[in-house]
Amino acid sequence: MRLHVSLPGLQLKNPIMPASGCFGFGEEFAKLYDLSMLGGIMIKAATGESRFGNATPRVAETAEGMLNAIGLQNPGAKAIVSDKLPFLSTFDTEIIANVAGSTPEEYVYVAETMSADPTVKALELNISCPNVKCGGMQFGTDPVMAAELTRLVKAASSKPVYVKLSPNVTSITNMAKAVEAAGADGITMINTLVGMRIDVTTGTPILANRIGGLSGPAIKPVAIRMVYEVAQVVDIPIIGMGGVRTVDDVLEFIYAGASAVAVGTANFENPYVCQEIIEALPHRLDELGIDHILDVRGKAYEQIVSRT
Amino acid sequence: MRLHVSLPGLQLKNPIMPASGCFGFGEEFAKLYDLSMLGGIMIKAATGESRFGNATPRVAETAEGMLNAIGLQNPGAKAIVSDKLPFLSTFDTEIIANVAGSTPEEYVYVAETMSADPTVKALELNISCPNVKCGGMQFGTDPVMAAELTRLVKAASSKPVYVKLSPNVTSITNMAKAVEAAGADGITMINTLVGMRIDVTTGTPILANRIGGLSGPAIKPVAIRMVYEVAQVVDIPIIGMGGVRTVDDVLEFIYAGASAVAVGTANFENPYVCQEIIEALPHRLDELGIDHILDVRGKAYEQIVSRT
Amino acid sequence: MRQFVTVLSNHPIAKGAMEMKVSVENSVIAPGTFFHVKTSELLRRPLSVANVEGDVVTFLYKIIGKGTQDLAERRPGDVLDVLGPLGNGFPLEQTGKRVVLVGGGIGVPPLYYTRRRLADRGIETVAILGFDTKESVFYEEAFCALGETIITTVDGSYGEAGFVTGPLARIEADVLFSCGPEPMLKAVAASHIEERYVSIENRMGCGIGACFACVCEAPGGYVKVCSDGPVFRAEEVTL
Amino acid sequence: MRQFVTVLSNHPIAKGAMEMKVSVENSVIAPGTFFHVKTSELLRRPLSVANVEGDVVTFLYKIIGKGTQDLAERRPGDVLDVLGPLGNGFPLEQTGKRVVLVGGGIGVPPLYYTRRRLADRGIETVAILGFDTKESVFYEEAFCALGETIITTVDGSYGEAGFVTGPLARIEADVLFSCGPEPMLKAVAASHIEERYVSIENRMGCGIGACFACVCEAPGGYVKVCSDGPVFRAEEVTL
Ligand SMILES: Cc1cc2nc3c(=O)[nH]c(=O)nc-3n(C[C@H](O)[C@H](O)[C@H](O)COP(=O)(O)OP(=O)(O)OC[C@H]3O[C@@H](n4cnc5c(N)ncnc54)[C@H](O)[C@@H]3O)c2cc1C
Ligand SMILES: Cc1cc2nc3c(=O)[nH]c(=O)nc-3n(C[C@H](O)[C@H](O)[C@H](O)COP(=O)(O)OP(=O)(O)OC[C@H]3O[C@@H](n4cnc5c(N)ncnc54)[C@H](O)[C@@H]3O)c2cc1C
Ligand SMILES: Cc1cc2nc3c(=O)[nH]c(=O)nc-3n(C[C@H](O)[C@H](O)[C@H](O)COP(=O)(O)O)c2cc1C
Ligand SMILES: Cc1cc2nc3c(=O)[nH]c(=O)nc-3n(C[C@H](O)[C@H](O)[C@H](O)COP(=O)(O)O)c2cc1C
Ligand code: FES
Ligand code: FES
Repeated sequence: MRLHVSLPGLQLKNPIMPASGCFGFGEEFAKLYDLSMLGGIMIKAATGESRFGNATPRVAETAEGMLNAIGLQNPGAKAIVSDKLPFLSTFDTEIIANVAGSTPEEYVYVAETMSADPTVKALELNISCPNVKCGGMQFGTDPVMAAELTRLVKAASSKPVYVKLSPNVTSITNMAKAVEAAGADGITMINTLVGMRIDVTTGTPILANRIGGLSGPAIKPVAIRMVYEVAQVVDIPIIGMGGVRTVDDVLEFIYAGASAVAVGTANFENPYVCQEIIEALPHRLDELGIDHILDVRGKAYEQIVSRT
Repeated sequence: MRLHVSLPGLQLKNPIMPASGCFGFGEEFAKLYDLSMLGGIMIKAATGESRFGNATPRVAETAEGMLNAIGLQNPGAKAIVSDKLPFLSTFDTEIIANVAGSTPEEYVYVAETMSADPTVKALELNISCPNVKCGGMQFGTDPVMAAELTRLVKAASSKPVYVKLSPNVTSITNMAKAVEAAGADGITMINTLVGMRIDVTTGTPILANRIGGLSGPAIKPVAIRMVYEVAQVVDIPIIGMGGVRTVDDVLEFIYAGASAVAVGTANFENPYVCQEIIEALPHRLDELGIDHILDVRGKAYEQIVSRT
Repeated sequence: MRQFVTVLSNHPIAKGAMEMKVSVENSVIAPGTFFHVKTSELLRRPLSVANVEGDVVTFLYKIIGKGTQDLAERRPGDVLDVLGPLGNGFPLEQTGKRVVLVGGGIGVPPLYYTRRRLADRGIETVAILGFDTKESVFYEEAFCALGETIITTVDGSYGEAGFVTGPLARIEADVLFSCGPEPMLKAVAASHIEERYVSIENRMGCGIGACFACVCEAPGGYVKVCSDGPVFRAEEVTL
Repeated sequence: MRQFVTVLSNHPIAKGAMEMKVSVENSVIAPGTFFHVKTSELLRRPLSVANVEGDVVTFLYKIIGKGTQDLAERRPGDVLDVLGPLGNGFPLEQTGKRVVLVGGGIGVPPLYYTRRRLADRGIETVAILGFDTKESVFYEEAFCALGETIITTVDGSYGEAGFVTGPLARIEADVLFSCGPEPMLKAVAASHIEERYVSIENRMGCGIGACFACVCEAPGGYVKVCSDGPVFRAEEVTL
């Protein structure tokens, strides 16, 4: 029970879940370990219709990070419900559906479709994907548009809605306050930073899409800072992510103010990483003298406040 | 001559210079190699009066990056002119003075003081330092304030003014266009991303200042993307920086649209890095079949345009 | 799936090319499959199985960037974190047919193990191996020991001058197995051989089918190179 | 200034502590100075000179995080990129005086070389070395060979129980040289010994005085630990 976390719509047996887009719909990882050990699973983004995504190359490596421009490849909301959720429903873990689109109407349709399935316990509103021409990130960089979309999706969804914030903004706290005021049940953060690499032997960008989303350990300091800032100005829970690869990274996010943590890129480096972190957590809590993991939530700013 | 770059106020014998804050006022590095080999030197930020800066710890390491919160420690503009510039004037290299402050008046005073010295060939207007309570970054995240400050400093300076942009903004192109319209002679970019690390054994931020500026290879993809975007919308030259450590990193920035490149954090890893890059450049240009280094400036977007 | 394997040997075999032998747990490995190898870098590096002898797997690799450079610095006794074997392999059920193996540069490795396994089944093969230049040729003797082997070099410094497509035009065979750079695959996929298989090298993320990084267009959709491939019938993919 | 030095040996000497010997170019090295060592990590790691014999420098280090973990994996023959020697050292001109050396944990290493050099000059010394527990004690014999040596452990499992300040209170000496964690330095800086020197361990960036990362408050300003120190008179710094 010292790892159990209760969030709107979600009873997480532990606060660890794979991040959207880094775990597909669980099928491949289910061959490696029992998905029932996970606190939850954030499945790959769903759009209204199936999408092929961007041209390849779609990934490029950077120093302790990677760029991706997958472009929301997915079979479409209906097909996910019919072909992917039945398999996921066989595991004792909480499924969070990532909702994407190009227009508000598409978002609403996907939110309705996904939230209607009993396997889905909450939605993650993806207003922050940098890899698609229309939709995605512009909703996530303007507080007014983000709030409007949150309101629409919230009205269309029968399940709690977590809004996924983009770090590519001047004020992350303004974005967070806007979606909280619009009714978001929680926040997930951060999505990827927009980045680029150029191949100097050809002079052209490595990604076919030219720009892509930067993820992995390289961005963790930015993610921690943003969670730390947002946790102090909103009252809804935060699922933190960005560069998590070890049990201490998880604790860093909790100290910064997150209530749960998602693991993305690290699944590529080590497909057993979520399992390993979950197994290591109780031991590490013992070492640090922490009883329940959420006992230290937000302690990084609370301690500072009392320190000064 | 294949490395010579001519920019407003600056005749660079090569496009490589240490970045501000990572090379002090050159005294320490002068013991390691002849500073006259450098294209230029961006000296540590100057403020109106001497500043002690932030409490320690001031640096923390991250995955392929570092956080710093030095806090603009410097002896003050007057003392820099009298105590630091005479030494720098003995080298055959172009000195760029980094100008900081808390108020517009302080910026103007520093710009006047620094630009009046003949050793200083250009100013770098630092509106993007994340590590000081007032001044610094708020000027660098609001296009209107940035433009206003640029105008004031431009009027006060007898030398060309390069404005240093913060990457912590939603639209880097809006910032760039604003300072260009306000009279900036060039742009230097990027300053550090705002980040944080928490020590999980104590639960408190590692930096005494809590947040700090993230630099080093980890941020290069963000820097390249921003230079690439800005180069396509402004007509003034860009000095690119962020994570440069190798000769190929330099070329990546030039391909993205920069006309010269600054090296920051890498000087800590290898204090000879600028010298080594300068020595390696002609050889690498040969390998890649490039005559003059600026022949490939901006080719990453020009080729794309012609490719589609 | 994940194994910590011990490096037995690791040494240069041609200009910029290395041979590494590691001892694995499970040596039931189909030719054409690959391992996803952890190096000093964040993402794993896919390397084809170039040979299997007992519980010893051989990788042949070219030093390209940081990941393969790091591999080149491993010494006997070092432990390597690998995932695999991954993907499908070349179809070995070719009894009575003649198979031409066409490899270019770092596409050569999987063809060696494939040829050995075809030879075990008594299937007749001919190999065409393309390299840049004389110094980059590797494993020629090993290939020759298994049948007719034609070497081409782009600069003509060894074997036939030009590309693998030169000799391929005059070969009579029923089936083609190919691995190499995309332009080569394109060319051989359009060749006169009736049944053509290509092994594709795309940049990968997960290597197990979960991230959609490695996709390749296919008539009416796409395929994932890591889990649907890396070996495909030429008609199955749009190169 | 920068040297590529060869690792001669590298092995554990106590719980979590290692001794590494490297051969350097220039062995004119003052005790109390340090090298800034490149590891797998971005920033260099400062390590004190623990001994110099001929052209062989000894480092004694505790495995703390990734940088020192990486160092612990180096083997004889490996080459290490180091900058140094950097900083000033302890003042050895103490003829006729009695010097007490007070070290805590990873502050012990520079005091060994310092004691050797003082012994060469015939200066009488007494050493107080503080450790956490019995298993973390290192170099006791080496220190004993040079004079009176008092060991303390926090948990009392070896030597005197408690902190170095216990035995220090009863020592008579003219000069104190000290290196260790900040609370210890604070305590010894306030001790009864007349002339007190402390060697400070701050997080560093450049290590050569250019970045202002390592500063320490001082009456009327600040000092840079890397280039003005790491050794200071206790009055020179505000601990
Ligand atoms: C299924 C498969 C089998 C392979 N088998 C072999 C083999 O047996 N021998 C061999 O030498 N090489 C093989 N390769 C290519 C090998 O994976 C790359 O050369 C290697 O990843 C380069 O890594 P690097 O760090 O040295 O280069 P870098 O260029 O620094 O790598 C940067 C990134 O690009 C990726 N990348 C670069 N080149 C390739 C490439 N050609 N294919 C896929 N990804 C690439 C890397 O994996 C990494 O993510 C194979 C590739 C695939 C997909
Ligand atoms: C002048 C000087 C001399 C030193 N001499 C020795 C010695 O002889 N033996 C020894 O074991 N240790 C010594 N230290 C401490 C040693 O530098 C640190 O233990 C080491 O840097 C830790 O690196 P890490 O990657 O293992 O730990 P991490 O905690 O992962 O390091 C993260 C960052 O914090 C810095 N850091 C962590 N602990 C310290 C510390 N105590 N002091 C300074 N920076 C730190 C690291 O350099 C790095 O930048 C000395 C420090 C200084 C300043
Ligand atoms: C290959 C890849 C695909 C991704 N796809 C999605 C997606 O479909 N929807 C989404 O909201 N985030 C997506 N992300 C972002 C991640 O969920 C996560 O927010 C980000 O990668 C930061 O976490 P990390 O550093 O642990 O990877 C993707 C990331 C990667 C690397
Ligand atoms: C220790 C440190 C101090 C810095 N001080 C300044 C400064 O005084 N003024 C400034 O404009 N930028 C300062 N910077 C930012 C650098 O000039 C540079 O923009 C940034 O570090 C990105 O480049 P890099 O990744 O090569 O370090 C500082 C950076 C570091 C690491
Ligand atoms: S590499 Fe992830 S799906 Fe193939
Ligand atoms: S570490 Fe840079 S000034 Fe001391």
